[in-house]
Parts: sequence; C-alpha cells; structure tokens
Amino acid sequence: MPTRRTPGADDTVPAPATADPAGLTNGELVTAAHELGSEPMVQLLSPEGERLTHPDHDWLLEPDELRATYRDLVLVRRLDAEATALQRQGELGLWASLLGQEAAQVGSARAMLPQDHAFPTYREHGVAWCRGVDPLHLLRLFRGTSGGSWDPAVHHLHLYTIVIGAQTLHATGYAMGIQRDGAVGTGDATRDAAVLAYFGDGASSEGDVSEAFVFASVMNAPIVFLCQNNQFAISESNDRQMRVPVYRRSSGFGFPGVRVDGNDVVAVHAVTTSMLDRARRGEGPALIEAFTYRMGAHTTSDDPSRYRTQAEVEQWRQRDPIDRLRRYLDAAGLAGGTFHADLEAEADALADGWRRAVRGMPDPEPATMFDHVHHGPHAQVGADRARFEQYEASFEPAGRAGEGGH
Amino acid sequence: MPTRRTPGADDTVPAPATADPAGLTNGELVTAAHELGSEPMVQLLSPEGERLTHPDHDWLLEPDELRATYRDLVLVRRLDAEATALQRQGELGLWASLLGQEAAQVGSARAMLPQDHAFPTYREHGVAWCRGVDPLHLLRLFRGTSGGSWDPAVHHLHLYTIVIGAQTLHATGYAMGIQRDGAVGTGDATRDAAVLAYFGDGASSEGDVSEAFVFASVMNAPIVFLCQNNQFAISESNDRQMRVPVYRRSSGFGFPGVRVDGNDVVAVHAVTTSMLDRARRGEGPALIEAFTYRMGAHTTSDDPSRYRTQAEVEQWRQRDPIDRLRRYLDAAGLAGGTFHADLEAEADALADGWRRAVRGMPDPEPATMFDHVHHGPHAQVGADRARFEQYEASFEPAGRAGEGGH
Amino acid sequence: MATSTTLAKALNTGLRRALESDPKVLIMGEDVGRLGGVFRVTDGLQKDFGEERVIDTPLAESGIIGTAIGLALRGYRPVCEIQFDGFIYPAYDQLVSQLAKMPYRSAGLVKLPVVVRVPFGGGIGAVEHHSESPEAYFAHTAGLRVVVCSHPADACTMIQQAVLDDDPVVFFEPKRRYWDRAEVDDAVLDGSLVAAGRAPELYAARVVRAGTDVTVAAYGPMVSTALDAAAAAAAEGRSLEVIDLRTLSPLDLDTLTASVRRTGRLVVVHEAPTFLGMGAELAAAVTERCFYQLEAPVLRVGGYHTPYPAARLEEYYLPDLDRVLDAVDRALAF
Amino acid sequence: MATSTTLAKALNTGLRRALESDPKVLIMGEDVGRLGGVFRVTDGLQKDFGEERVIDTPLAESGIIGTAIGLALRGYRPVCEIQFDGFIYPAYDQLVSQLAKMPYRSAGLVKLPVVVRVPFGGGIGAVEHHSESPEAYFAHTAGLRVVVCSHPADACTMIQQAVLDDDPVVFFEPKRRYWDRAEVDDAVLDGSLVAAGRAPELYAARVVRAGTDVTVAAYGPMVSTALDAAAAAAAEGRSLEVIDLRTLSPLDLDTLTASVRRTGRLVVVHEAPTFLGMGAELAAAVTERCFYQLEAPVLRVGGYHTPYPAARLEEYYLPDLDRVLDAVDRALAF
Ligand SMILES: Cc1ncc(C[n+]2csc(CCOP(=O)(O)OP(=O)(O)O)c2C)c(N)n1
Ligand SMILES: Cc1ncc(C[n+]2csc(CCOP(=O)(O)OP(=O)(O)O)c2C)c(N)n1
Ligand SMILES: [Mg+2]
Ligand SMILES: [Mg+2]
Repeated sequence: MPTRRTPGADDTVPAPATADPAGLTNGELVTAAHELGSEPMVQLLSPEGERLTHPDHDWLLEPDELRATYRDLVLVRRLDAEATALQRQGELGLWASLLGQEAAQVGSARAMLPQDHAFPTYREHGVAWCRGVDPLHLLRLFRGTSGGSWDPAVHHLHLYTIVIGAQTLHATGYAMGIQRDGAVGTGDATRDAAVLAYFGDGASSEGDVSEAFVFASVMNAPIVFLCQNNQFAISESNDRQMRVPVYRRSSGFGFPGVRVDGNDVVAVHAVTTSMLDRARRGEGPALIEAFTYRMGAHTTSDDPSRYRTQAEVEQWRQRDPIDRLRRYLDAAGLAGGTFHADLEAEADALADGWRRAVRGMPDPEPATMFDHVHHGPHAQVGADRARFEQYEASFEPAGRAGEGGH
Repeated sequence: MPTRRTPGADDTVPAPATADPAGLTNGELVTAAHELGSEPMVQLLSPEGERLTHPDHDWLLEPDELRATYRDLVLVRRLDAEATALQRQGELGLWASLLGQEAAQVGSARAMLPQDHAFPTYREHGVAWCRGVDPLHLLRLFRGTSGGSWDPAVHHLHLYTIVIGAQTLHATGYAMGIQRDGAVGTGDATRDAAVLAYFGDGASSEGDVSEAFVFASVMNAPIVFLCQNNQFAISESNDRQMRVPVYRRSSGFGFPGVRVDGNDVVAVHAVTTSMLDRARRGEGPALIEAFTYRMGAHTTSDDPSRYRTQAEVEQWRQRDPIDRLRRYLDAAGLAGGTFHADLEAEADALADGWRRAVRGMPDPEPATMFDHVHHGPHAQVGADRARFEQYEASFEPAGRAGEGGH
Repeated sequence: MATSTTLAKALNTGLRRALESDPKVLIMGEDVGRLGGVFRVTDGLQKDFGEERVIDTPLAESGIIGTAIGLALRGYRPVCEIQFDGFIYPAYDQLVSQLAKMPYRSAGLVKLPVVVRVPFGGGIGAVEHHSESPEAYFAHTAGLRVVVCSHPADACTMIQQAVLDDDPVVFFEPKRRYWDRAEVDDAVLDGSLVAAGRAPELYAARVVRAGTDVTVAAYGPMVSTALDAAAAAAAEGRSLEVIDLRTLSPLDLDTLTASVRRTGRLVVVHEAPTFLGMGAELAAAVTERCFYQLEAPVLRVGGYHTPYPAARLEEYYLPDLDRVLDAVDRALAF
Repeated sequence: MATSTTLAKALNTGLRRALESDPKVLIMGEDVGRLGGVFRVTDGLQKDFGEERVIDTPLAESGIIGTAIGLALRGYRPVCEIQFDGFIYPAYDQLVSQLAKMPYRSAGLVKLPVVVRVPFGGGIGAVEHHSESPEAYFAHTAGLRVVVCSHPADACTMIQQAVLDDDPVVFFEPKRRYWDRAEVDDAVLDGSLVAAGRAPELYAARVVRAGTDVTVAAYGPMVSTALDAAAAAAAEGRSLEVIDLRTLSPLDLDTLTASVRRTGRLVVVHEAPTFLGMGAELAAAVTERCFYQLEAPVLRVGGYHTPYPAARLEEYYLPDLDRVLDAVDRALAF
C-alpha cells in the first residue's frame, strides 16, 4: 500500500511535497496550478523567533500583550496536559487535545472584542480560556457531567459543538442577528460586533460549512470563518478533503480568504484582527486558514501511530508555537527576571486546582436528566420523570441488586 | 418595497446592473471586484446569429449537425408547449417548462458520447430527448402515473431528481464507479466515459452540491457539473444564492469553472465537449455555468408576475436560443427548401401523437402501489397489500359510497 | 364578530399578529418574501415588515434551520418555512441534533424559540416529495414540540401561540386544507385572544364531536375526514366521538383516555404510514392505560408501508371516509 | 470447529468475506481505511483490498450515502460506515428520499444494494451524539430494511447476508458489545455457510431463550440484558422467553405473536426512547393480533423522553436488568 501523502506547507513549514493534482495546470480556467501546503502564508514570527514583516499585516502586539499572550499559551498547554493526565487516571471520559494549536486559538481569540461572539468546535480550549470561561466547565463536559455549563451570552462564546460543521451555520445566523440589531458598520467601536466561527480541515467537507458560506455571503454578514487546518480529521490527512488549500474555498462564494501560519501567534492575531475589523465595518465575511499541526492524538481514544510517523510529529515539534514566541521574548529581553519561573508556578498552582476540583466533581443528581428538555412543561417528560422517581424510590432503603445496580 | 435586483450579464445579455457587493473590492484578498452577470461568457454565436470566435473554444458543429441540433431545439420546444397545454387541460398534474433553456440542454446533451451518463433535475426534457427517452415517459411522470419509467441504464440518463441538488452526489458516485471500472484515461474513445450532472442556480446553495464538488475533486472523478443558471429559483433571483457568478465556485474546490452563454447552442456544445473530453482523459471534474433565462413560469403552478416584469421577459425573448440559430442557418443558406416546413410538420405530427397518447394513458392498477418498495419480499408491505386487496374486494360488486368513492 | 377565512389566510393573519407584537419575530424560508410563499401563507408580509424581517433565504434547508438557531441565540424568534414536507430532510441534523438538543445541552441557559412551519400531507395530486407526513420522525425526537392545525380558527391561534413559546416547535399545516374556509372569531384574527392569554391551551387535544360508541382520534387533514365519517356513521345510528389531537409532542393522553374509558374503542387516523406512525404510540399508550376498558384493540387507519405513491394512486393510499368507517366497523365487531 | 471472536472482529471477518466474494463490494466511510475505523471493524481491509475498494471518504455523511447510491447505480455494492449513530442525520435526505425511494421511483428498474453500517447505542461513557438509538426513524421509512445484530456469530452472518441483498439495508451494530466475545462456527467465519445459502434467514426474529411466563423482545445491545434478566428471573422461579428481533423492518411478527400466544405477556426492551420507539409498534401490532390472548398490556422498557443524557447519568437512562424485571413484575401483576 502506498503511504498516504501528507499535505504540508512551503519551505518555512516542513511537509512532504504533494503531486500536482491532475488537470489543474491547464491554466486557462483556473488561475494557476497548486500544491497543497505550498501556498504562501502570512508570517510575522519565524520558527526561529525572528520578527518578520508582511505587506498587508502589521505586528500589532506590544510587549505587555506579548507577555500576556505567552502566558495564555503556556497556561492552556498546561490545562491540556493536565486534562490528558486526568483522562488517563479515569477522571475524564475523554479529552480532545489542542497540543500544537495553541497559537491558532489564542492568537485569534485575543483578536476579538468583548462584544464579538465565537462559535467553537470541541477543541477550542484556548479560545474558551481567552473568553474567560473557567476550565472546569470544559473538564465537566469531558468528564461527562454536563453538556457545557458556561453561559454563552455572558462569555460571548457559544457551547462546544460536536457535530462537525453545524456551528458554522449558528454563527452565521448570529451574525445576521448582529446586522438586524444595527450593530455593524456604525463606527462605534463599543457597538459594532462580529462573529468568529471555528472549524476544522475535515469540517470543510461538510455541506453545512458551504451553506454557511452561502448565507454569510448573500447576507453580507459580519463573520470570520477560521479553519484550523491541523492537517488531520482523525486519521485522514488533507488530501481526503481537498485538492487545493482550504483558504481558497471562499473566493468562489464571494468573499476573501487568507492563509496564515497557525503556529505564529503574532500573525494569527494580526490577520484575525484585520478580518474582524473588516467584518465589523460591514464589509462582510472572510475566511482564515490557520495552517498548523495536531501534535497529539485526535482524542484520548485515538492511536495516531496507525496513520502517521513519529518522525513527522518530531518535525512539527521544531515548529512549536510556544517555543517560537519564547525565543523572541527571550531574545528581545521581554521575559527577564522571574517571568518564566513565575509563570511556571502559576501553571502549577492552576493545574493543582483543576486536578483537585475534577477529583471532587460530583455526579449530577439522576433526576436532573429530565431537566431542561423543554423550558415549559411537557407531558411525556413529566410522566417519564414521575415513573423514574417512583422506580428509584422503590429501591429505598434496600438498594437493588443485579448488573444494573448503582 | 425596493425592487429585487436581478443579476444579469455583460452587454451582450441584457440585465439590470447589480451593486458592487461590499467588501469585495479590497483587492489584496480576492482577485477583483465582480458584479453578478457582468462576467465574460464563452460565445460562438451572437444573438444576431453571427458566428464568433473564442480563443479556447472552437465551433465544432458541421452543417448536418447544426440542422440536427436545430431540429432538436424546435422539437423540445414543441414538446414543452404541448405539455403545458395538456396540463392546462387537466391531463397533467404539473409541468416544469424548459422554455428558454433549450440551447443549454440540447447543446450540452449533444456533447455526450453514448457511454457518458447524465443526471438531470426535473426540467431537463431537452436532455432526455437527446438521450433517446420517449417523451411519453416524461409526460407519464408529470401526469402522476409514474415516478420515471425509462431505464436509466439503457439511456444513460438517470431518472429525474426533485430534491434539489441530491443528484449531484449520485452523479459523483457514478463517476467514481467509472474510475473503478477503468473506463477513464485509457485513450479508447469507445470506453472512456464521463458524467454530466445538471443542477440549477438555486441548487448551488444546497450542501449536497458542495459535497459533490468535494468528493469529485478529492477523487479526481470524471464528471462535469453543468449549472443552468436560469436566474431564478422559483421567485428568488440570483442575489439570494450568490455574490459572485456561480462558475467561480469550483476553483476553491480545486477544479476549473467556465461560464458559457447558455442561449448559444454552439458555445454550450463546444464547452461541454471540451470539459467532457478532459474528464474522460482523467483530468478530473469541471464546472460549467450556462447563463440563460427561464422564459416561462417555474412550473404550471407558478405565477411569475408576482416577482418579475413582463419587460424583463421581453428583453430575454430577444435573446431566444432558437431564433439565434435559425438566423444563422438561414443566413448561411443551411435551411433552405422545405427544411422549416418539414420540421414544422414533424413537430405537429409528434405533438399530435403525444396529445393522443397522454389522453389515453391509463391510471396504474391500484395494487401496483405496493410493487417495488423492495426487490425481495417484505412482511409489512405484504401485509398491507393483502389488507388493501381484501378491503377493495369488499366493495365488489356493489361499489362504495361517500367522499372517498372512486 | 367573525370573518370567513381560509386556513392559509388564517395562518397569514396569525403570522402578521406575531410580527406586529414582537419586533424580534422574523419569517424566513424559500420564496416566503416577494412571492409570499408557494401557498401564499406569508403573502404581503415582506411588503409590510421589510426584507430584514421577512427573509428570502438561499435554497438550503440546513442553512435555514441552522441560521435560525443562530438568530435565536442572538434573541430573535424566527419562524422558518420548509416549502414542502419532503424537503425537511436536508435540515434533519440541525433539527434533531441542534434545535432539539441545544437547550438541554446548555442546561437551560440557551433558549431557542424557533418555529418550523411545514405544509404536509397529500391529496393535492403532486409529484414526489410533496405529499409526505413526516411528523413521527419529529415527535420521536425529545426536545421538539410538534403541533398540527386542522382548521382556520385554530390555525390562527396556534401559530400565534407557537411563536410565543420559548421552546422550538415544529408546526405542521395540512396543505390540502389550506383553502378550507370557516368563520373565525375576530378576537382570534386581531390577536386579542392570544394576547390576553384567553386562547385554549396549545398543548391539549380537543373533542370536536362528542359521541359514545367509538373514539376516533385524528389530526391535521384527517380531522375533516373523521368528522365526515362521524356524520355518515350517525346516519347509520352509530355515535363516534372525534378528537382532534392538535399536539403530537406532548401528546395529550388525558383527553384521549377519558374518551376511550367511555367508548371502549379507539380508531386512530393519519396519512402517515401506520408502521411506527403516531397511531402506534397512541395504541401502545392507551392500551397500557385503559387495558380493562378496551373492548377492542386500538385500530389504525393510515398510509401503507410504501413511499408515497404516484399522484394517480393517492386516493387509494390515503385514508378516507370509507376506510375510517371500515375500521369503526371492525372495532365494533370485536 | 469454532473460534473465539469478538463482535467487532466477527463483523470484520464478514466484511472480508464479502470483499473476497464479489469484486463489486466496496467499503467507504470516514477513517475506515488506514485507521481501520474508530472501532476497528474495517481493520486491515484497505491494506488487503486497496484504496480503490476501501475508501477513506471526505468528512461528509450526505456525500458518503449520495456517492454510494451513484456507485450502486454503476453496479457496485458499497458498504458505508457512519462513524457514530449521532452522525447519520446529515445524510438523512439521501437515506430517506433517495436510497429508500429510488428503487420505487424507478418501478424496480434501479437496484440499490447499499449497506449502511451504524454503530449505535450507549453505555460507553461517551460525549454527546455518540450514544443514540435512531433505529425507529429508519424503520418508519418504507424502502429501507433495518436489521440489528447482537452477537458475534450472528453479526458475521448477517453482514454477509446484508451485502448480498439487492435492497438497501441499514445495519445497526451495538457498539458497547463490540468487545463481547463468543465462539463462532468456522463455517460462519469462512463464509461457506452464507455462500451455501444455509445460513438462517436474515429477516427473521429468533427465540434465544425459551420460556413460558412472559415474552421479552429485545434487539442489539439489549439482548444480553434481556438474557441476564431471564437468568435472574429463573432463579426466582419465573420463566422468561427471550426473543432477539434481529430485523426491525421487516418486523417478524409471526415469531413474536406465536410466543405471546403462549405466554400471554410481552415486555419490549430497547435503549431508544419509548415514545414512538419500536416498542410502540410492537405493542400496537401484537395487541391487534393477540387481543384475546394478552393478559396484560404490552409493557415497554426503554430510554426516556429526553436527549441522551451526560455520560455520568447514562446508567440511569439505559434499561438494565432491574428495569426489565420490574416490567416483568408489572406484566405479571396484571
Ligand atoms: C457530522 C460528524 N461526523 C463525524 C464526526 C466524528 N468526528 C469527530 S472529530 C472528526 C474529525 C474532525 O476533523 P477536523 O474538522 O479537521 O477537526 P479536528 O478534529 O482536526 O480539530 C470526526 C470525523 C462528527 N463529530 N460529526
Ligand atoms: C431540497 C429542496 N428544497 C426545496 C424544493 C422546492 N423547489 C423546487 S424547484 C425549486 C427552485 C430550484 O431552483 P434552481 O435550482 O435554480 O432550478 P430551476 O427550477 O431554476 O431549474 C425549489 C425551491 C425542492 N424541490 N427540494
Ligand atoms: Mg483537523
Ligand atoms: Mg434556476
């Protein structure tokens, strides 16, 4: 069996070359031939931690913001490591690791204004962190005690969506609501709002995502679609989803697309800021492809050794999004003194708190499973609940036996 | 209420201008600003019936073929008129008119080789005609006595699909089958095959169509998607479906798109021929937008006066696809003698036959509604059928009374 | 005072009242704006409430429901039209995995006051996919409320109530009865009855004809058929009690069992195939509750286990007066 | 001779036999190739049969079913995997409007031998959408056959038979039983039983434990639960007859009514919500046929009318031995 091709990037990002997709070279109909991963990406910070310039995008982060950004990156990675460990210990049912995608998430989320609204997938722990969601909400979800317990209206972050792509339509509808509220293009920076919709490279194949593009375009909705191309949909590499890089998808729907180095937090922040600004001004939707790499397994249930080599992972480790910013901070003398040690201590303390809290998380009361099916009363839910409570009561005080005992 | 904008075309095709979609003009991200309908289209025959040249597409039709093509155009228009009349007389339940779209259908269908396979919507009567399907099959369907009674495998034309967009996935799967049969790229003209998938401008918004683009692209399947942009999805004009012309949709999926004047049968034929050839050679999918106009109502149930002006329809009547070819044939002296009179007589005779046949079409036997739910036996179908037959028998010989009597 | 109104016009009036009473109410769907919908149920609304509130959407049902959810998250109350029953399936995921489950997922933090209007059922001589009765798919889905109107006055009230509900409601309209006409009270048409909270409970069945021998439960297009059957039966000296279910989820078993306890017999009528149709649930639930009162098994009259047949056969497929009476006879023969 | 095999491995073997016996058989789905499926049911098949026959598809369920239909039109026999129950809904239109209805539409000219494999049900502690039981949606849809395996040997046979069927088959696999192990006859595993036409009829229920007091009907994951309940009941001196339905459409009422005529009592068990679940149809149909033999109403044990709850609550939601016995007690108390 031939080895699956792994679409990569240009020479600043290592990846095996892809064959030229047949038929895309007879240039009278498409602009040019393309290879997946060989497209230019916006970059402002090289993997070596050097500051770069780009004709369209300026470096926006001041030293204080850079340090705060670095702190976010480090803390969400710690959260991820802690959650993974908790899953191994049986405290969580599952965990979807963001390892390697910290910059794509933190860089984009930090570009949001408070009134902007984000729609995540199930992996945007870094976004949740930046939107002020207590990580315990995420841990509760993956422990299996809730479906998502933060208030989306408070944090301007919607709940996680597990059905691939579905949230892009919710995001588009929300953006249509912003338009109807007159909160776009007024020039009032505290009023104008936009939506940031996250999705994955795999998700780009789902009909819902294309329909979201159609609605967003036709309505000229204030929305930025952000595809974290981590190069995998579980085991499937990009070539199972696309023949040209996904940032190009939007142009045929009538709005711009841009590819950014997803491991460069400064560039992700700059590009997202500019696209969100544009949307808030009433100039319509945009697509950002943040080209990155899922360094861990798909989830704790996954075994990536079945479909990719350790060598490939190692190569990407060299491009680590956190190391890159650290190199810059250190070289620029922005992280002197006890900065790193303090951050390490903060992470330790937080991790300790998360660990304790998760271990102490109670299971919900059984009868709460009947809550909130509807807001109003519903005869069948009510009857089922009554039957359930009566049934459970029949075991008191003796308890019950058999395989189902609990 | 402001009047809905009607996307039109360049100066060769009359249509009101559209506003520049906001945000598409900051050109660093998209190639250029666009107005719907103002894009160039491949044209080989001007509305005045003059022969034109195009750098990429040659005029392929010899005089004999041109006459045969003209005959097809005239006869399918006659079929359409006859069916519309039969619907008015209560002989058909419904009819979806192809008026104005004859060239888009006949031109493309005539580009197919016998082994190519087409997947129509519900309006491709011209395609069915060219694939040798007896129009009585179509009339049966719209009369309400069958769901489509021709054998798709014999005519290499799939049944009509009414659920918008669904057939584009069937078409893509069929093309994947052609690949697996090794019937692509062999160079054997009698073996290599391709698929022609029809859909509408409205359909372009459906998730299924985008998913078909993804599958076709990833699989490099031998398929040509042909969008008949008749500028309406029932009452909705193009601006409810798109902000840029639909032929551009494919490039972000990784395959070429081309716009052709859908009222120019020679151009449609040339472009479809070239894209089908390309697909058969193994060079993958392509999208054709045939820009045309639905001159009639959406179906016999529709009242277009609610959403468009008679003046607009009149403008398009000047671009009539049949008149255009007739002007060319007459000027070139290719339709002399009794050509037109013979064709008229042939159309009359055919129409007469269709009319008689429809009026004599029997209703199916009631119990046939239980046939073909499955190929094998099925207990519930069998039980329902037995109950039905017993129930019907209970009325013999007396018959039954009441509202339900039949 | 009352005004003679068709079912379609009554719905149109109900939607107009909803748009007037709350600026957050929106109408969205294919051809609902300029055209006023293929059945004209939204006729004139875009003209009067503007394109921002009465939205001609792209042709994409998943997109319609998905964006309606997003609009609801932003505080709007969208009323979506699915053009025909058979075109609701592309939106199935958004309906059953998102609209139905998001409030539960959020433990009640999220409200989704979305109404999904669906013209449904056969009898209009249409081509494929235009005559389906998919209600059981939605009633089986926890998190959705499913109601069905059958009559102009009720339709006008029910649509206003559905829009006011904070829960998602799938609202079925019997398309072949759109042109049925009845006198509708002006307090229904002008919205005052609903506004005053004096309208009958939305989630309750209704005895539309009292009787003693057999209970006939129906909804939507089959309510007229059941009433016709009851009239014919009366002429033969049999007394049928006809119940218009009105709501399928929740299902008002109290009204139903109260009737069956008196009559001892139940016939359920719907156009949908009987196999796993609403009649199955009614039969199971009523039998469990009225085991000793039932003198005959619950009998079901409905569509057969086939796809909806070609139009020229639909009269054989659809339940009619005769088939209802046949079931009544069989129930009485037990 | 027999070999100890898990349910997942038995399915894998069955698929391997299908691929070997007919070059037109294809496997397609998300992660079915290189990874071998998230449950490893297709493990090793791409390696042995190639990427053209074992296809890692784009992440698009409607696309998977839609292209499978197209492949079937070209003469192929695709076996599609839907990764989890809750992800079948984006494909709903292709399943119920196309796969189910196209053969009927064509008056039998078109055959669609497509198998849609669906790992379903709960009990694995998963996050949302990974524990659903959507079988009633498909059984209510005329044109689809719906079968459910419960046991390694049966699973291996049934999947081979489903692939041979010229009709579309939705094939449900009880994911929490994938790792259940049993001895499977080598004639099942090597395909010879099916090839020789000696395998038991696919569309038939099976009495998996004979008994006299109460009939318990179950399918998929609940068959083990029902058998456990029967063992526990036996210890208490009660004799339960357990029926593995195996096929939901067609539904084998003959086997069921024969049993109920003997026991006079029926309890139906499934994980899906009872409201409009399979139990509703069984109750309605069996009561109609066995009205005078039933000593108690048909009782249903199933999920509640809620979305599938958070994992830490699923043990309360899912039917277990105790809930089956509770229903048995109630049936006997009538
Ligand atoms: C509609 C749907 N189909 C299948 C799945 C199962 N699934 C979960 S994650 C995943 C891959 C998603 O890939 P991508 O969009 O690239 O996001 P990533 O996991 O890489 O962040 C799949 C197939 C799902 N959740 N939803
Ligand atoms: C999924 C689906 N939604 C809605 C409809 C109802 N409908 C029938 S035709 C039509 C418009 C289709 O427009 P287009 O794709 O441009 O094709 P045209 O009718 O112009 O040929 C609509 C909305 C349908 N048939 N299927
Ligand atoms: Mg990914
Ligand atoms: Mg159109």
